[in-house]
Amino acid sequence: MAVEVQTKPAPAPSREPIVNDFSITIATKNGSGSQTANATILRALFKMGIPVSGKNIFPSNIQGLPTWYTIRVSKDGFTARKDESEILIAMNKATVIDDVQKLKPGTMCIYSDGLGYTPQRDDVIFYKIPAAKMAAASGLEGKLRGYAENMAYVGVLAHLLGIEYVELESALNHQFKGKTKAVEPNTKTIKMAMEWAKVELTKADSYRVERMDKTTGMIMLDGNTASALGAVYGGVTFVAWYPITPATSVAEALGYYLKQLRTNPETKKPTYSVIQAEDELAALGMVVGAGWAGARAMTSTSGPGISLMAEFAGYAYFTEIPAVIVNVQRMGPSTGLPTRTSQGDILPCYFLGHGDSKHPCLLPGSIKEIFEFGWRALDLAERFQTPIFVLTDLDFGMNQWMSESFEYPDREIDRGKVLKAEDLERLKGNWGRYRDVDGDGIGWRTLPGTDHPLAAYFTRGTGHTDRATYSEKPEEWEGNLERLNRKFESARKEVPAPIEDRVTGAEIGIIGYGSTDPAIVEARTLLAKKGIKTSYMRVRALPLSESVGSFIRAHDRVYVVEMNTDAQMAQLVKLDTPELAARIFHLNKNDGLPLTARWISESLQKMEA
Amino acid sequence: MAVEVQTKPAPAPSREPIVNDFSITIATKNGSGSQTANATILRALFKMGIPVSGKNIFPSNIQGLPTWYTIRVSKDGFTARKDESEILIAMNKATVIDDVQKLKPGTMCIYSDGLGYTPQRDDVIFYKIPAAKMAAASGLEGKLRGYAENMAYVGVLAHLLGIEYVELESALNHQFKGKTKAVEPNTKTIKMAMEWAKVELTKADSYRVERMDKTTGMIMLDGNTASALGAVYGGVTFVAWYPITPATSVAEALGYYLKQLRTNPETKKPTYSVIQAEDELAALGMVVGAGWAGARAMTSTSGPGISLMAEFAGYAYFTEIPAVIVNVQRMGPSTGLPTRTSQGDILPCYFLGHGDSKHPCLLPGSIKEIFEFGWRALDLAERFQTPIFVLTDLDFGMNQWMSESFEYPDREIDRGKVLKAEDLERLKGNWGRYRDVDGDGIGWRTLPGTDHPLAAYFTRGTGHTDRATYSEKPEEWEGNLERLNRKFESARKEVPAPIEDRVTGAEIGIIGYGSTDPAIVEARTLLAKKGIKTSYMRVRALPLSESVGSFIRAHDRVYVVEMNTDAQMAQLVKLDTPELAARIFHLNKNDGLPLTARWISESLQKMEA
Amino acid sequence: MATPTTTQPRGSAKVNRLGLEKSIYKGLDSTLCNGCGHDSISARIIDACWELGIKAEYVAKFSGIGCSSKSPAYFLSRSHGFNSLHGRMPSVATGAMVANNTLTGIGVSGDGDTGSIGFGQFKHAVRRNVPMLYIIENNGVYGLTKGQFSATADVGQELKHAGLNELPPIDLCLEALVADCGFVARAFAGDPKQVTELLKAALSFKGTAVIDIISPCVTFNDKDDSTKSYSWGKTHNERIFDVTFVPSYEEITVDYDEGQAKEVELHDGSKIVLKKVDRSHDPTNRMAAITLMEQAKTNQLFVTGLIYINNDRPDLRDYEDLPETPLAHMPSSVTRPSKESLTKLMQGMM
Amino acid sequence: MATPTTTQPRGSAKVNRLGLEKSIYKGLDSTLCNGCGHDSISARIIDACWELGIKAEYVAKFSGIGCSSKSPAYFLSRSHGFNSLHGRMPSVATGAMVANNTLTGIGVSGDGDTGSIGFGQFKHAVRRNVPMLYIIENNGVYGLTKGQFSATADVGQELKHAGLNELPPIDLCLEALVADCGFVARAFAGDPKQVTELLKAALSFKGTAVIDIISPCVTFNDKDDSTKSYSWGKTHNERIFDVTFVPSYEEITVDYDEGQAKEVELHDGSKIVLKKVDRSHDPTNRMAAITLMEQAKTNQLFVTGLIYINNDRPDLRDYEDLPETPLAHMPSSVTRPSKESLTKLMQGMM
Ligand SMILES: Cc1ncc(C[n+]2csc(CCOP(=O)(O)OP(=O)(O)O)c2C)c(N)n1
Ligand SMILES: Cc1ncc(C[n+]2csc(CCOP(=O)(O)OP(=O)(O)O)c2C)c(N)n1
Ligand code: SF4
Ligand code: SF4
Ligand SMILES: [Mg+2]
Ligand SMILES: [Mg+2]
Repeated sequence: MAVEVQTKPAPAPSREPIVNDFSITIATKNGSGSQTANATILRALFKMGIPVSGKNIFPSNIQGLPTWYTIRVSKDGFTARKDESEILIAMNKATVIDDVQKLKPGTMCIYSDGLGYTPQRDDVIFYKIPAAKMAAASGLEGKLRGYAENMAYVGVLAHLLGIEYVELESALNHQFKGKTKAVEPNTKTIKMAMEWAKVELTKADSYRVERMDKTTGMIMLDGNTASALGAVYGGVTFVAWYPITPATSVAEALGYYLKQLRTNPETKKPTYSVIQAEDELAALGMVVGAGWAGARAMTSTSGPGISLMAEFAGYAYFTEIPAVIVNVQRMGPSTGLPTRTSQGDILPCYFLGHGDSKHPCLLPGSIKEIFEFGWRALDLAERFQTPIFVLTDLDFGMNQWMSESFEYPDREIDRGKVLKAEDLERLKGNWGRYRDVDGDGIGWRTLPGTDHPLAAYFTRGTGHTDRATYSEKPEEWEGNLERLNRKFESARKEVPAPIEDRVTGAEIGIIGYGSTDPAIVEARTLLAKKGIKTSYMRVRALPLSESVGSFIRAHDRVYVVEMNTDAQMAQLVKLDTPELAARIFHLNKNDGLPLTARWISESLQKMEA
Repeated sequence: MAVEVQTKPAPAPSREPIVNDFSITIATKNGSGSQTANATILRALFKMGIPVSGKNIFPSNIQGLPTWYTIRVSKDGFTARKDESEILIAMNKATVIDDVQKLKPGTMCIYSDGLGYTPQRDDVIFYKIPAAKMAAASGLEGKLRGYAENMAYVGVLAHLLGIEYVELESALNHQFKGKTKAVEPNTKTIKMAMEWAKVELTKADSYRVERMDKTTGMIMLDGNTASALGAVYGGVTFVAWYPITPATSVAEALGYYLKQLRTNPETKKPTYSVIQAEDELAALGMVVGAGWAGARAMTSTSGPGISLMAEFAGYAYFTEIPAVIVNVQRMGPSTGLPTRTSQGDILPCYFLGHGDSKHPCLLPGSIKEIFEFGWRALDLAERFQTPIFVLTDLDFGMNQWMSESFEYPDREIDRGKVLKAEDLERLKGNWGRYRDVDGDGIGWRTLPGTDHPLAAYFTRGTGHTDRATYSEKPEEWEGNLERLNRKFESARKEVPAPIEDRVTGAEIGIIGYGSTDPAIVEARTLLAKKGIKTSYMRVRALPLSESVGSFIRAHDRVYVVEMNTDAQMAQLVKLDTPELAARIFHLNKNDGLPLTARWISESLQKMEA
Repeated sequence: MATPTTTQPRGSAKVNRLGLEKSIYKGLDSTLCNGCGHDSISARIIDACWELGIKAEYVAKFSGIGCSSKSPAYFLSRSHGFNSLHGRMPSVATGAMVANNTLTGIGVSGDGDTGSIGFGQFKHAVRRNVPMLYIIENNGVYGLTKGQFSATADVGQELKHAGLNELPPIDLCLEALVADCGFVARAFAGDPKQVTELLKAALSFKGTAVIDIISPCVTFNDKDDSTKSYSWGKTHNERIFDVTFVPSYEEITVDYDEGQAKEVELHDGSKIVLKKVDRSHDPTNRMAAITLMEQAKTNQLFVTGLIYINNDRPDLRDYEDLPETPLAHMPSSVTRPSKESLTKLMQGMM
Repeated sequence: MATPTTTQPRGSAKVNRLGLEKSIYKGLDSTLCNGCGHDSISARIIDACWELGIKAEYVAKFSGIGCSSKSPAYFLSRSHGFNSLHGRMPSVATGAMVANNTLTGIGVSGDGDTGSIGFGQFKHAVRRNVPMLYIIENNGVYGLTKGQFSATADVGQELKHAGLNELPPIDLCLEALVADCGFVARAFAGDPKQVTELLKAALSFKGTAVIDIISPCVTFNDKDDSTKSYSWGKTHNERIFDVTFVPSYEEITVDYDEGQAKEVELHDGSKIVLKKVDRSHDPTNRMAAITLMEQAKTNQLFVTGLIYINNDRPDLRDYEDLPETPLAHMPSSVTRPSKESLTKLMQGMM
C-alpha cells in the first residue's frame, strides 16, 4: 500500500508532546454513517478517563452535504467548542481544501486517498490513508462498506494518538448493545487500520492521549435524552408533539424510555400516552386539554413550533392550566438554520401570546440540570397552574456531553392545588376556581370527573370572576390580572435561583445562561490568566431573581453573554434593573456555532479596552 | 298619560345652567337597535357645532346583554371618556339600579316606564317616560316598534336639552341615506316625544345645549373606516382577512369603499381583490404571497389573530416581503374581553415571531392619523420590504369620533426598490436580492413574471446569501442579520416621528401614544390648573425615535401613560434609553375602558406626591 | 317541545334513573338571541342526558369560539366545561379524553369553528377517533362576528353585508365520512325528537360521533331561501329514518314492522332502531353513505338521520392502549420510576 | 428516463418551440438523497415544461417545508420560487396567483406538509379553486425530520423508529375530490411517461390541479411492503388510462381505437386523450371518481391516472373578477383615487 507521510518536518519548533489537550474535526458527508465511528472515538476517550465533548455541525439535509464532527479532548475538563482544531480527519472531497486551509501551522491532517487530494501546505503534517481499500478488505458490502471506511480513520487515529483498542471495542459493544454481528466487522476494520498504521506510518505530529481518571462516575449523553429522562422521572403522563429539528429526539427518547420504565409490569399497559399531533397548534392544544383534565402533560418543539403555539400559550396562561413546553432552540428568525444552535427564543417565549402574557422559563445550564429541570418543570407547572417553558438549544440537545450522574428527585411529585370531592364536601362547595385564598395568587382547581355536584367550573379564555363565570366588569378584569401578576411574582421566588461565583476584588461581572456556560467557565480562566478577575452569575430561570440586581450592583461592569442577535437576556436584565442599566453590556454573538471561550475572553477584553 | 317628575328640588345649590359640558349615558340592551337613536343624538349635536364624541361599551354578545352608549358633549373640545355621566337614559331593567347608583348628586335620569323601576334617590332628577306607549303610537310593528322606543328617549332628551329637531331629522336622513320610508317613522316618534315632553315634563335639571361653531369642517366617523380609507388612498390592491371583533369593520369598510372608489368605470372590474380567508394564518399567508408577487397587500385583525400570525410575520421579516397588518387591539391576554379596548399588543407585535424578529409598528394617535398611517404603512412596507404593523384599538376603531378632514396624500405612492427587466438588462443581471447596494440595508427585489432570464430568485425562510441561495455559513448568517438590523435602523428614521409639546419650566414629561391622546391632552389642562406644568411627547411609531431620549433628558420625571397591564411602552422606552430608566415611570391602567383625564391627572399627582 | 321517548321515565315521573330532576341538567341562562337554533340544541342535550340518566359530573364539555361554542355554558352546569380557542376544540378534547378515560365528552362547535379555522383539527380528531360526541351547530354563517359567510354556506346564499356566496359549500358529514368517522348524522334543530334520539345514540357510541345539526341563526341567516333557515328546514327536512334509541338497561318497546326497520347494536349493548321513512338507505354501508351525502350536496337535499354507523373502528383510547386508571389519577408511585432504575440507567451511560 | 411524447419536438431536435434547450429548464443540483422519488418528479417537471414550451419567467414555484418542498430549487431556475412555511404553501400561492393573474403556478408539497399541518389550507385552496398545479410528493413519511409517520401512511406500515401505524390513512385524492377539485390525478414517480403527461395536462388546466404522486423515500420508507416503496409501486401500479396530452398548438397524432379512448378538451383548446387500460372509469363522473378512490383506499389499490376532470368550475380569478392588468402592476393612477373623490367623501362625513 502506498503511504505518503509528510517528510519535511513541520516548522513546529518544540515538538513537545501535546497530551490530552486538542480538538479533532472529522469532516464527512451527511448520511455517510460516520456517527458511529465518531461516537466510538468519543466514548473510547471518555472511558480512558479523559474529559471529552463531541459536537456535530451538520446541514439541514439527509444525505450528501458537508458535516463536521468535532471532538474536544481536554485534560482540564473544558467542554466548550474551540475555534480551531489541531487534528483534521478529511473524508469529504467537497470541503477538504477549505478544511485544510483552516488548520494552524504545526497541526495534522489524516485524509482519505479517495478524495484525490494532494496536500498543498508544508506546515501541516499529513497522513494519507487508503480508506476505501481497507473497507474493501473488511468484506462488507454496499452501504456497510462505506461505513467501514469510517472505521479505517478510527483505527489510524487510534494508532497515532494512542487510543486503546479495548476501549474502542467496548465503545462499539456499548453502541450496538453487544450485538457481535454488528460489532465485529467494525472491530475488524479498526484492527486492520491500526496494524496498517503501525507498519506504514511514521508519527510526525505531537498529539497523544493518555489515560486519566477524570471521568469516573460521569455519564455521556445528549441533552434531549436528559430532557426526556427528566420528564419520565417527573412523572409525565401525557406527551403530544410534532416533529421538528432539533427537538424531535426529545419526543423519541420519551417514547423509548417511557416504554422501558413506565409500562405496568403486570398489565403490560403504558402508564402514559404519547401522541404525534398534526401540528404544533394541536400538540399544545392536546397538552392543555390533558393538563386541564389532570394529566402531567408536556410537549417539545423548536422555533417555528413556538410561534404556532402563541395562541394556546396565552390561553393556558390566562385560564391557568399547567403545561410544560420544552423548546430546543435553533437558529431563527423564521426557518433560519434548523441545524444550528442559538438562544434566540428568550424574549419570544417569555412574552408568548398577545395581550399581557408572560411565562416562567427555565434555563438549564448543564446536562444534569436539563434532567433536573425536566422534572421540576412539571412540578412548577402544576404548582403555578401555568405553562412553563424549558429552554435548551441544539448544542445541548443534540450533541454528546459528559455529565455528572443525575440525582434522583429530592422531593415528592408536586401535583399542585387540586380539590377532591371530599374537600368540596368539607368546604360545602364554597370555593372559587380563581380565588386567591392562600395569598400566593394561585387558586384551587378541580378536575373534570370529580364526583361532587359543585365541582364543576367553566374554563374560558374570556374575562371571568373568581368563580370562573363570565365577566366584563372593569374591576373584575383588573383584579384578576393583578392576581395573575401576584402569581407571577410568587413564581419568581420558586423558579431555580441563579448560581453565583463572586470573586473578591472583581470589578467585572458576567451573566450567562444555558449552553454557553462551558465557554464562559473557560473564558474566565483565560481572563484570569491575563489578570482579569471576573465574577459569574448563571441565571437559571425567568422571571429573573431579585439577586440579579445585587449581583450587578456589586460590580462596575456586567457583561451579559449570550448567543442571539438582539441581546435578549441583556434586555430583560435591563428591564428588571433599569436603574443599573448603565453597567450592563451586551456580549452576544449568533452565527450558529456554539460560543468559544476565546471569543468571549477576547471580546470582553476589547470592550474593556 | 301619567307623568312623574321629581318634585322635591334636588340639593343642587346654584342651578346655573350647565351648557355644552356634560356626558350622557344611554343604558340599553345589546341588539335592541339603540345605535340609530344614539347616533342621531350624536350627529345632531355635532351639526349644532358642539364638540362631541360617542363611545359604545358593549358586551361580547349579539342580543340581550347590557350596553352603555356614552356621549360626551364638550364645549372645550375634549373627546376623552369621562368617569361619570351627568345624564342617564335608563332603558335596561337589568342595570337600572346600578346605573342610577353611579350618578352623582344633582344629575339627571330619564327612564322608561317599561322598567318597572321606582326611583330610590332624591338627589337625582328623574323623568319617567312612557316609551312603550309612544312606540305603540308610532304605528310600527315587531322589532321596529322596539326601535321606536329608542326614538322616544331621543325626543324627550332633545326637548330637555334643547337639541334642535331639524338637526335630528337631518341626522336620520344622513343615516338612512335619505330613504323617507326609513326616516319617517323615526321622526314621527321623535316629534311625538318632544311634544309629549313639552306638555308633560317640567325641566328640573340644569343641563342644556346651545349651538356653537366648533365643528365646522370637521367630519365624524369611526377609526376602522379611517383605516380602510387610508388603505384605499394608499393604493391597496390585495386584502385577505378573517373576521374578528373589533377589526371586522376595517375589512368590511374596505370592501365597501374599494367597490365605490376603485371599480374601473369602463370595465366595471375591480382593481383590487378582497378575500375572506379560512383563518388568520391563511390571511397573512395570502398577504405575504400577494406582497411577494407585487401587490400592495394588507390584512386586519386583533389579538388572537396576531398570535396566529406569528410564524408568517417572522417569515416576512426574514425574507423581506412587504405586508401591512392592522391590529385593532382588544383586551387580552387570550380571548380576553373581545369588546373592550386595550393597548396590550405593543410588545407582542414589536417582537412577533420566534428568533430575533422585530417589526416597525405605527401608532396613530387620532382618526386623521389613522387615515394617514393607512397609506403611509403601505409605502413603508414596500420601501422597507417588511411587515408593518398599524396598531389602533377598539376605542378608536369602533367608536364615533369627530376629526379634522383627511388630507390627500402629499407624496406619490412609493413602491420601493423593484428591478424591472430593463434594469436587469442594464445591470447585466449582476444583482443580488439581499445585497445592500445603497447602504440602507434594503436590497432590490424583482417580481415573479419579470421577463428576464436572470430575474428569478428563490425566496426562503432559511439562511441565505445575498443572492438568495441557501447558506449555513456562519459569516453569511451573521452578515445578513447585521444588514437586517441596519435596515431596521433605517426604518427608525423613516417611521413617523414623535410629536412634542415642550413646556418651558416643566419638570414633568408625559409620553403617550394612540387612543389615549385625548385623555392625556385633557389631563394636562387639569394638571395645569393645579399648577403642574407638563411637557408631552406623543410617540407615533416603533422603533422609537432617538428624540425620545432627549425628551426624557429634558425632564426630571417622565410618565409613560398607557392602557395595558404590563406597561409595555414604558418597557420599550427603558430598553432604548436604559441610562435614563430611573426617570421613567409607569402610568398604566387596563380595565377595558378608555382612560379618563381625571384618572391620569390624579394618578400622576399621587405618584408625584 | 317535550319529547316523549322510550327511555324517558314513564307517566308523571319527574326524575330519571339516577333520581334526578331535569333541572339538574340545566346550565346558566342563555345569552344567545331569542329563537337561536343553538338554544334548542342545548335543550335537547339536556333532554338526552337526563333521559339517559348520565351522571353530569363525569361529563366534560368542550367548545371552540362562536355563538355555538358559548352554548356549553347553557347545559349541564354540573359538568366541567372547556370553552377553548377558535377552531381548536378537537385538540383540547383529544388531550382531555386521553388524560381521563372515564369521562364522557360532549363537544359543541360551529360551522365556522369546524369548517374554516378548525378544519384540520376536525379531520384529524375524527381520524384518531377521539371518543366524544362532536356536535356542529351549523347555521352557514359566522354568528358571533355578525354575519360573514362560513364555508358551509350554499352557493347562491345571500347575506346582508357579505353579499352573495359563490364558493361551493363544505359538507361536514361527507368530510367526516371521508375521514373514517364511525358515527355520522345530520339533523335539524327544529326537529326535537330526531335530535334527541340521535344525541342519545351518539352519547353511547365508542369513538367520534359527529352530528351536523342545521341550527338557524335568526339574526343573520334566517331568510326563507337560505338552506340554513327555519322555514327551509321545516319544508325540506327529509328524514331518512325514524330514529329511536334504546339504552342497554331498557327493553325495546317501540314497535315496528319487520323489514321496515333496522337495529344497530352499540358497544355498550344499547340499540339504535331505525325505521325507514322514505328512501332506502343502509347506514352501515360506507359507500352508500358517501353517495347519499354527495347527492344531497349536489342537489341541495336536506336528508337527516343517521347517515353512517360503524362500530368496528378502535377509538383513540384503544390506539393509546390506555390503562384502567385514568392517566390523570396515576399515583406518583407509578409515575416516578424507582431510584434503582435511575442508578441502573446512569450506569448504562457511564 | 427520456419520455417521448407527442408534444416533444421530433427527431433530434434539441430545442423546444421557444427555441430553448432543456437545460434552461433545470434548477440547482439536488441535495436530496440519491434515488429519492422527489428528484425524478423534478425531472418530469422539467420535461413537461420544456416539452410544452412554457416560458419559465412566467412561472412561480411554491412549496412548504420538507424534502419535497425543497425541490422547487431543483427545477426551473428561471422561475421565481417561494419556499414558504410548513403547511402554508396554499395560502401563499393564493395570494400570489391573485396578485398576478398572468403567472402559472406550480406548487410542490409533501404528504406531511399537505396532509397534516397544511390540511386545512389545502382543502380551502381547492375549494377556492386557486389556479395552480398542486403536486403532492407522497412518501407516507416525514423525510426531512427523519422518518415519522405522515397521515397518508397505510395501516400496518412500519418504520424503523416510529414503529407500526394503526391510524387509517388520509387519501389526498379523495380529499381533493370532496373539496370540489376539478382535476385530480394520482401517479407513481417511477412511471415517467404518465407523470409527464399528467403534469402537462395539469399545467393547462384552469383551476387547482391536484396530482398525488407516490414518491418513495429511499432513506426512511422504501421497504418492499410499504405501499409507498419503489417495489410496491412497480408491482402494484395499476394505470386506469394511458394518458396523452395534446397541446392546443399540435394536432392529435396519437392513434387509438374508437371506444377505447376518451378525449377531454381543456379551456385553452388542448386535449387530454385517455386510452382505457384496464378497468372502465369515467373521469368526468364525480361520483365514479369518488367511488374509485374509496375502493382504492379500502382495498389498498394503487390505481393511477386521471381520476377526475371537470372544466366547468370558475377558478379563483373568476370569483375575484380580476381585471386584465395584474393587481401587482396596477399603476398608481388607478390605485389612488382622485383628490376630488376624497373631498367628496369628507363632505359626506361632515
Ligand atoms: C383566532 C380567532 N379568530 C377570529 C375570532 C373571531 N370569531 C369569533 S366567533 C367566529 C366565527 C364563529 O362562527 P361559527 O363557528 O359558525 O359560530 P356561530 O357564531 O355561527 O355559532 C370568529 C371568526 C376568534 N375568536 N379567534
Ligand atoms: C411549523 C413547523 N413544524 C415542524 C417543522 C419540521 N418539519 C420540517 S419538514 C417536516 C415534515 C415534512 O414531511 P413531508 O411534507 O411529508 O415532506 P418529505 O420530507 O417527506 O418530502 C417537518 C415536520 C417545520 N419546519 N415547521
Ligand atoms: S347571532 Fe345567530 S347564531 Fe348568534 S346567538 Fe344570535 S341567532 Fe344565534
Ligand atoms: S430523506 Fe427520503 S424524502 Fe428526504 S431526500 Fe432522502 S429519500 Fe428523499
Ligand atoms: Mg355559524
Ligand atoms: Mg413525506
